[in-house]
Amino acid sequence: MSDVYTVSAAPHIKEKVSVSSIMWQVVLALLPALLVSIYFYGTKAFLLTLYGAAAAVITEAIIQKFRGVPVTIKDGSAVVTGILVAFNINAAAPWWIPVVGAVFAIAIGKQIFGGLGFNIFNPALLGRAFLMASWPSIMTSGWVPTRLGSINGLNLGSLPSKIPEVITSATPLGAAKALRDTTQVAANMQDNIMNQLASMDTIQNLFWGNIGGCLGEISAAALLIGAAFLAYKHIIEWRIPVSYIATVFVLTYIFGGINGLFSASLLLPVFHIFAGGLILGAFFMATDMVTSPVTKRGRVIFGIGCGVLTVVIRLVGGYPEGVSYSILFMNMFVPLIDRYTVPKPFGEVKK
Amino acid sequence: MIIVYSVATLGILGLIYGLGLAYASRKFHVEVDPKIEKITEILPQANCGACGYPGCSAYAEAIVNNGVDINKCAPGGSAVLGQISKIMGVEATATERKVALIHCQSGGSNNTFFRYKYEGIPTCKAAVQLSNGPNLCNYGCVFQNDCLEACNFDAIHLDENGMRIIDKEKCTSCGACVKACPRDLIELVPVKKRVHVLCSSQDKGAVARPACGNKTACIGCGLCVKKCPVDAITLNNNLAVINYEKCINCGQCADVCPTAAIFDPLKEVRAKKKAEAKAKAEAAKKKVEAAKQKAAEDKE
Amino acid sequence: MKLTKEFSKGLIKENPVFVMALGLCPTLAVTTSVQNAIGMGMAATFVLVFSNIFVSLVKNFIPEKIRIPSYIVIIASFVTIVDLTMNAFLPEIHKSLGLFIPLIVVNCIILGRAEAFASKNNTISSIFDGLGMGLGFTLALIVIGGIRELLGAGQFFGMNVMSAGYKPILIAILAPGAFLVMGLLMGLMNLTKRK
Amino acid sequence: MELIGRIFALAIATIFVHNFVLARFLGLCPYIGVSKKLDSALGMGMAVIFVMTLASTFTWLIQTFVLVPLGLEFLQTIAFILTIASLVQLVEMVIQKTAPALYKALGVYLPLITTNCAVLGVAILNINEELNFIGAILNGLFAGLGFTLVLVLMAGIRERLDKAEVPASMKGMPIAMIVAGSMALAFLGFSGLNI
Amino acid sequence: MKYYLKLGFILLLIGAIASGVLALINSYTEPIIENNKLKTEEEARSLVLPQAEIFEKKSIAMERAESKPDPLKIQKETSGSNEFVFYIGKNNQQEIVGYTFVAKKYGYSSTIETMVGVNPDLSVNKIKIINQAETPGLGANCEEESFTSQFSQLTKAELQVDKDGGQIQSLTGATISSRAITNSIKEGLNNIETALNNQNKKEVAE
Amino acid sequence: MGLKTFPGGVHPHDSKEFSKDAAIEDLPIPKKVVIPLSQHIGAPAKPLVKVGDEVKTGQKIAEPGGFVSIPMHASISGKITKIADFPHPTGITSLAIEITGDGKDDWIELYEEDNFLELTADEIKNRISEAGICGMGGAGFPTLVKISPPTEKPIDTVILNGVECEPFLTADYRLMLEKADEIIWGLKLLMKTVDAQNGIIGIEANKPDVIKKMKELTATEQNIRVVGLKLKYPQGAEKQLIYAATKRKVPNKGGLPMDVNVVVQNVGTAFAVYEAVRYKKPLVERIVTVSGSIVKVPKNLKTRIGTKFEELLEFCNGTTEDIGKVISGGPMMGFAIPNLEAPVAKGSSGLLLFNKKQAHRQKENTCIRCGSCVDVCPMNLVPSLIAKNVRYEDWEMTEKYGVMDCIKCGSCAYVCPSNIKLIQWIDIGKMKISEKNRS
Ligand SMILES: Cc1cc2nc3c(=O)[nH]c(=O)nc-3n(C[C@H](O)[C@H](O)[C@H](O)COP(=O)(O)O)c2cc1C
Ligand SMILES: Cc1cc2nc3c(=O)[nH]c(=O)nc-3n(C[C@H](O)[C@H](O)[C@H](O)COP(=O)(O)O)c2cc1C
Ligand SMILES: Cc1cc2nc3c(=O)[nH]c(=O)nc-3n(C[C@H](O)[C@H](O)[C@H](O)COP(=O)(O)O)c2cc1C
Ligand SMILES: Cc1cc2nc3c(=O)[nH]c(=O)nc-3n(C[C@H](O)[C@H](O)[C@H](O)CO)c2cc1C
Ligand code: SF4
Ligand code: SF4
Ligand code: SF4
Ligand code: SF4
Ligand code: FES
Repeated sequence: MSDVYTVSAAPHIKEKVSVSSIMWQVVLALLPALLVSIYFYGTKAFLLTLYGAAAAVITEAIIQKFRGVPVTIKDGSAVVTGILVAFNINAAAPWWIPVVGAVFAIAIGKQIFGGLGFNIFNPALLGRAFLMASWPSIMTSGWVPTRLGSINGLNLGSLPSKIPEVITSATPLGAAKALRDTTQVAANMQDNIMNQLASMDTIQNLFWGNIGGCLGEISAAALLIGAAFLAYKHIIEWRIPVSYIATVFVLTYIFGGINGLFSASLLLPVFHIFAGGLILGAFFMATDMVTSPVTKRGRVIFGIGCGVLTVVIRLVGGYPEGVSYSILFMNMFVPLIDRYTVPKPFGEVKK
Repeated sequence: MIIVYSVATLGILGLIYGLGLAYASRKFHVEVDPKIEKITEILPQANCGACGYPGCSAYAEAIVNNGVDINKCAPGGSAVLGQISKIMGVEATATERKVALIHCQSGGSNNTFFRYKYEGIPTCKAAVQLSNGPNLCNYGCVFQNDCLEACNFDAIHLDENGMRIIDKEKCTSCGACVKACPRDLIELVPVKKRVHVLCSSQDKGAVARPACGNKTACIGCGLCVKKCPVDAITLNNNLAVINYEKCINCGQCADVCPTAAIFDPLKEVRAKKKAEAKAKAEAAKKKVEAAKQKAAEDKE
Repeated sequence: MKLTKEFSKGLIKENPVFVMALGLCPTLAVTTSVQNAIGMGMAATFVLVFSNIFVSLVKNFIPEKIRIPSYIVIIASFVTIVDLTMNAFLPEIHKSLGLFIPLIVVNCIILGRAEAFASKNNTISSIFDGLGMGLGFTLALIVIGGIRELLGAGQFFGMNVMSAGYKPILIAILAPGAFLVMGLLMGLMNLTKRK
Repeated sequence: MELIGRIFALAIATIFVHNFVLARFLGLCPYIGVSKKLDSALGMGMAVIFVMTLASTFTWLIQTFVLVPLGLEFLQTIAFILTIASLVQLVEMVIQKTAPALYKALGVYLPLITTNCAVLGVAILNINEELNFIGAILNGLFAGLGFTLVLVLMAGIRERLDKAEVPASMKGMPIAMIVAGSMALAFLGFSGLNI
Repeated sequence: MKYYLKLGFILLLIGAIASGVLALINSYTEPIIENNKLKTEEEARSLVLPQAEIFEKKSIAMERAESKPDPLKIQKETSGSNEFVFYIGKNNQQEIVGYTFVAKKYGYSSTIETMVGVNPDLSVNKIKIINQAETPGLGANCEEESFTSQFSQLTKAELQVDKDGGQIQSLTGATISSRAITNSIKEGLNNIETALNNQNKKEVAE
Repeated sequence: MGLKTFPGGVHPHDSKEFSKDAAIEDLPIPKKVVIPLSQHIGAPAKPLVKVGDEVKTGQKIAEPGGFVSIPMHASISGKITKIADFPHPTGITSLAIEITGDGKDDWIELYEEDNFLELTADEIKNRISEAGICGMGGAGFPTLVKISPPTEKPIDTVILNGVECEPFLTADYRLMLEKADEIIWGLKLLMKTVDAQNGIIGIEANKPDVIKKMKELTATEQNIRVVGLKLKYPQGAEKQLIYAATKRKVPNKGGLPMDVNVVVQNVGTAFAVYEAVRYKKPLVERIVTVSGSIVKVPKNLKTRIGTKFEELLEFCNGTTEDIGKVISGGPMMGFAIPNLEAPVAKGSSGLLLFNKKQAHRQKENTCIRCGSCVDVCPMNLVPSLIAKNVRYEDWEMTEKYGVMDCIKCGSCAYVCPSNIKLIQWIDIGKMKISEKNRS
């Protein structure tokens, strides 16, 4: 046996990439966001993330044992899912929230479909949607101010009159949403607050992360560093994030103003891009390869679809934020998109 | 008053619909296969879609035209199943039952000689593509278990040596494994025939014998051909082939095969039977003799 | 002997919900609580039994061609009867079952049994068949409803049974939870069956 | 302009917010049964759209011009189901004769639709929600569209799952339920949508 | 042809029998159902305005109905949009002891109907949710006493949920439903006010 | 110098440093050769000799077995000792003629044409046909057939493929460096046979010296261009090369270069054409690269067709480590073979030896749908979905996703992070589909 050679099919050389190297690099790319979160929210942020990741890994191991398939927790994909579940929850959440979310994400979101590569829906987001539906009040209220004391990123001092609680205790997007309802915010205040939201001040806070919100989403800067790293490593591809963000930009510019079409300043779309989970979603979750299209055209369609839905939900939906639902919703279309965007083979003759 | 109205309304509705449909069914009548119609009628008309077809008539059509399984109607249950099988299955039961048989006794890592170490996708089809397969024998089983995967009835198992064993009870002789095996090792044989050539090598003996890790290659010596009392064996391309229509399960070929390529599971049974028969015969003989003696004695 | 068989087959072996996956809409829609489940189950059982009786009685007078429409009329009549009586005497349950009472008409289980069983068997066995199927249906509804109510509201039959600190998994009584609980239950059934 | 806005709002509401399958639990049997293949799902979807629109139209007319004037609302169920059943059968026969190609693509699904609660459901809902004639027709159309949307998505997903290592006990119906639950979760994103 | 006539006839017969039976049953149940309905309404009315013995129905045409028709429906022009119905509650002595009306507004996933009892000074006496299909566990909790009791004795101005700066504590996780109820009551009070003013004016004019 | 290229592709390390600077050496005449009758695409050749016959070097020993076929010639002089199944460099066994040499290397009469560039197209074709030339770039398509297109598809451009994009291989490189003039003459001859106005020599950017030299030599030629190509695999694949050099796209679904008025020939083929036309010398030898990090002295060897691989390795002093894998051809498309007994064929460009570690292939994981394979596929296919449909035996979808268009370049499998053996799956798919289409 020892002097028989190996025979395998071509190619006989292989690029040095593997699933686990990809996944651990994603974990690495998520670290800056985690650090910012720890800076603003304290060790609780770290603990919640740790619980999420640990619960994901343990669940994966248990289910794989039970199914009698190889245990693949070392490949890091469960860690990514666990971290992202935790990144999607409020810093005020009790410890069991990330745990339950991660367990659901791995068990129902991933393993039940056969494990890595077979799931249809983004497990982390399914976990979040599950938490949202089960404990909406924990998930959507009681935002914690950062250590610098900001929740909505607004410079409240610069606003003239007394501001209703819907604005003061809300995240930036929550405030933007409340603005659209005259029963909640007096009409004479709308413009004023809107201008404040779309000001450089607020946007700076959004960029650095001095806002209330889910653990992982607060700092656009930290997320962009991670995203740049992934892009450089060719782990994520530009199509989904770019088409996603561009769509949000265009649509919020057109429809985002409260006084009708095109009534917004150019800063409002920028506000919408940095606020909420858009950066996290566009670069880290919409790009989840398992649940996004494999074709290039398909990725653009996917990104645009996510963008449209995000804006619809933000502007007229029942929630302030629509990133997670829009990605989940587009996940359903992926099989169809894949099917109808098969690229033309090189040299395909036009009919 | 309400009663009058309601009776009238529903009656009129019923009449209109009934007449309309009756008229339409004449006007738009389309011929269909009577078999389909019959099965459609047997089916419960719940049109629930549980069978995976768009409605009862579609399922009936699929049964008749595409030979789909007849056990898919959930609401109908076993009663309907029986009735359909009466319509469809007359010919299915008539033939002799067959089971799959693998004509190779090698094909596990313990009893195989290797040409090379195979690293690739675990399918036989792919393995035979690479330099004639990882095992030294060009005709033998490459043990990547395509047949096992193909069997929908869980009829093929691996034994402790990694050899494929076919469960005669479970095998439905669907032939899926026959199609799956790229080495053409599998054949459907009548379940009553028990003596088989368990080798498919068409190499000459000098090549075949050393290549077989189980040392049971057919070397094409032809002894079995000569021995067979009913001329059921022929040599094709250095390989003995049994014609099962002629074979009488006598096992004489297996006795003469120098490499044990022919396998006779009945050997022991037969030996036992023979011994018994012999014992019986002897007993009988003794009896006769005793009787004779007695008679003789009596005479005396 | 035969009758008990007709009766018991619907409970487990040919359970219309778990095994045959029929009549899914009411199964999922009304099982937010055990109470609703029982109401729905009873209503369906009533219709099932009586339509089975009538179909088996009139089966010989009805020509082949209009078999289905006739059965539908019979079933629809019983459904309406249930609808009216429940509305009159059990207005609360009637309200929470809402739309799904008239929809019993199109529940595949009922037409299916009428066609597959009652139209071919005598009245007595038809009654037992209907009872069995109906109770099987009810049983399944109760199981699902029980789980959903327990998880989603921390209650069973309207009574609090979970400890005070329990934060109900709301999703269990929402639409997605219905599907998920149903899917997991079916998977569990398969798992126990193959073991 | 305002009318268009309201029609649009109705469309969004019926297709996404109160999706017939995922939020109202109507038409689950075909949703699970006919979603194994994309082609069949498309055919079924088209047929459902067609029938739902037609059924909405006719049942609304019957309710408004026959049942209500005569005070026969209690005959609603029976009259509607008869109407739908006959309508479907009629359409089926007409298509089969006049357009065999269309029949192959669409018509074969028609019988399945009679026992689809979504059709009777939309007919009754039109009345319960006091929609006017145009509203009823549109509601039927949009409900059908919503049904088709989720049916086709489901079929796409299940075709992909056919080629996945789903655990054996979850294969088939159970995993379809899980997918349905996940889809319903995703559709929750539209809840509270208000245009 | 004759065959088909026979078919039609049999179908007619079945239909006729069925409908006959149904009509019979209906004639029996209908009054009960009707009665039930009235009774529940009546009960609700007395519940929110226990002082009153008799209720007098009033309906006034509103110039511009404030309550937006349910945006998600293309509905028949039903009453309610252009007409405001309320009841005047009187005691044995024919004194006006208050008013009741049904407030309606679209909440999170359904139109929530609230029976409101109003004191003569136009503050809320008591409310009862009579119809809603909000999310169980969230909006559906609005039926609970702990929520509805908050409304007692509030005046129009005080009707506002906490998130909007008012004093009504909204249901956890269901601000939308809470807000809808609160605002619908407020609108109703407005309507009653206008209605009474009109009446007064009319009376003065007479 | 604007480098041209094609969409997609991968960047494996080119590993040419091992044998790049080794000048072509003659391998000693072997004692025994085994000449497979099927060294090309098309019908196998039919033997003209019997066991026991004496043959001279260059003597025709087998004639074409059909229209798409070529004759075979003895590559050494000696005696025919066997006509039987022998190992073939693609790993299978196939019918071959064994010649046991007499050590004399006794050639048939050669010939020298001085004005070979003046010959008529028909005469050139005739000599190419007689010499048994098939493509030496890998696929081994009979050259005569390529240069005899139907009249409705005139050829205006002949492209010489000097890309050699496979890592490790340097045979074409050395040939171009050492025999540049001859190759250009070969190109001219080829252009003449098809009456093409343009000649292009495509060379990858990692061979700057060759590009420079070729440019110098063709400086005065109006109609011959040297095109520098970006370093990217599979730059040398026919369709990709044509696109890079001319922006023409060969139609898929069985389209041929002649559909876009092009013929592509390997530089080795051009050299063989030159020798065949000028000297009437049959194709009995070729350059083979012997390389790999464990080969003691990697070399480029001029080798007689039919020489067993073990002799080549022996000439390179063997290996420094245990051999783990033997590859006939390049690492991306070559065949791993179970032993060193296979002979050099007309298309064998290399012999690579890997140690055990290099030989090992990771086990497959599940596809994570990362899309890397889609991004690199030069044919714009979706390899992951093709493989998946093959795995689950959905032949209809397999075909719909375009398996038959795959050129088996291996780029997809090279990049797959899950180690999916995409090519192997695709191969099965191709097999099944062609089976289906045949029946
Ligand atoms: C499944 C689901 C059902 C919901 N049902 C209701 C509801 O019935 N009533 C309501 O006001 N909000 C409902 N919501 C909306 C959210 O809870 C929303 O965040 C809330 O109304 C506003 O948050 P708050 O009350 O904590 O400020 C629902 C949300 C989800 C996910
Ligand atoms: C049936 C068939 C016919 C071909 N005919 C021609 C031809 O007429 N002209 C030509 O230039 N190449 C022809 N080819 C050759 C191919 O275009 C190509 O050169 C050959 O398959 C090897 O290419 P490769 O090494 O890139 O794989 C033909 C190939 C096949 C399979
Ligand atoms: C992926 C791939 C890579 C190839 N690389 C080369 C190459 O580097 N050099 C080459 O001469 N031929 C290469 N070929 C073969 C060419 O496609 C083509 O067959 C050849 O250039 C035609 O010339 P020939 O008939 O003279 O061999 C490659 C083919 C494929 C499919
Ligand atoms: C770029 C990238 C993004 C990812 N995003 C997610 C994500 O949003 N949610 C998640 O559960 N897993 C994510 N993963 C991890 C992994 O893909 C996930 O476990 C699979 O979806 C499970 O099949 C991501 C992985 C990569 C490489
Ligand atoms: S595949 Fe069919 S023939 Fe083969 S063993 Fe299984 S049941 Fe028997
Ligand atoms: S398919 Fe054939 S070669 Fe493969 S394991 Fe089965 S018997 Fe052996
Ligand atoms: S699919 Fe074929 S052509 Fe595309 S990269 Fe893979 S091997 Fe190359
Ligand atoms: S490169 Fe591999 S893992 Fe990525 S999509 Fe292709 S086959 Fe799947
Ligand atoms: S029960 Fe609704 S479609 Fe079957």
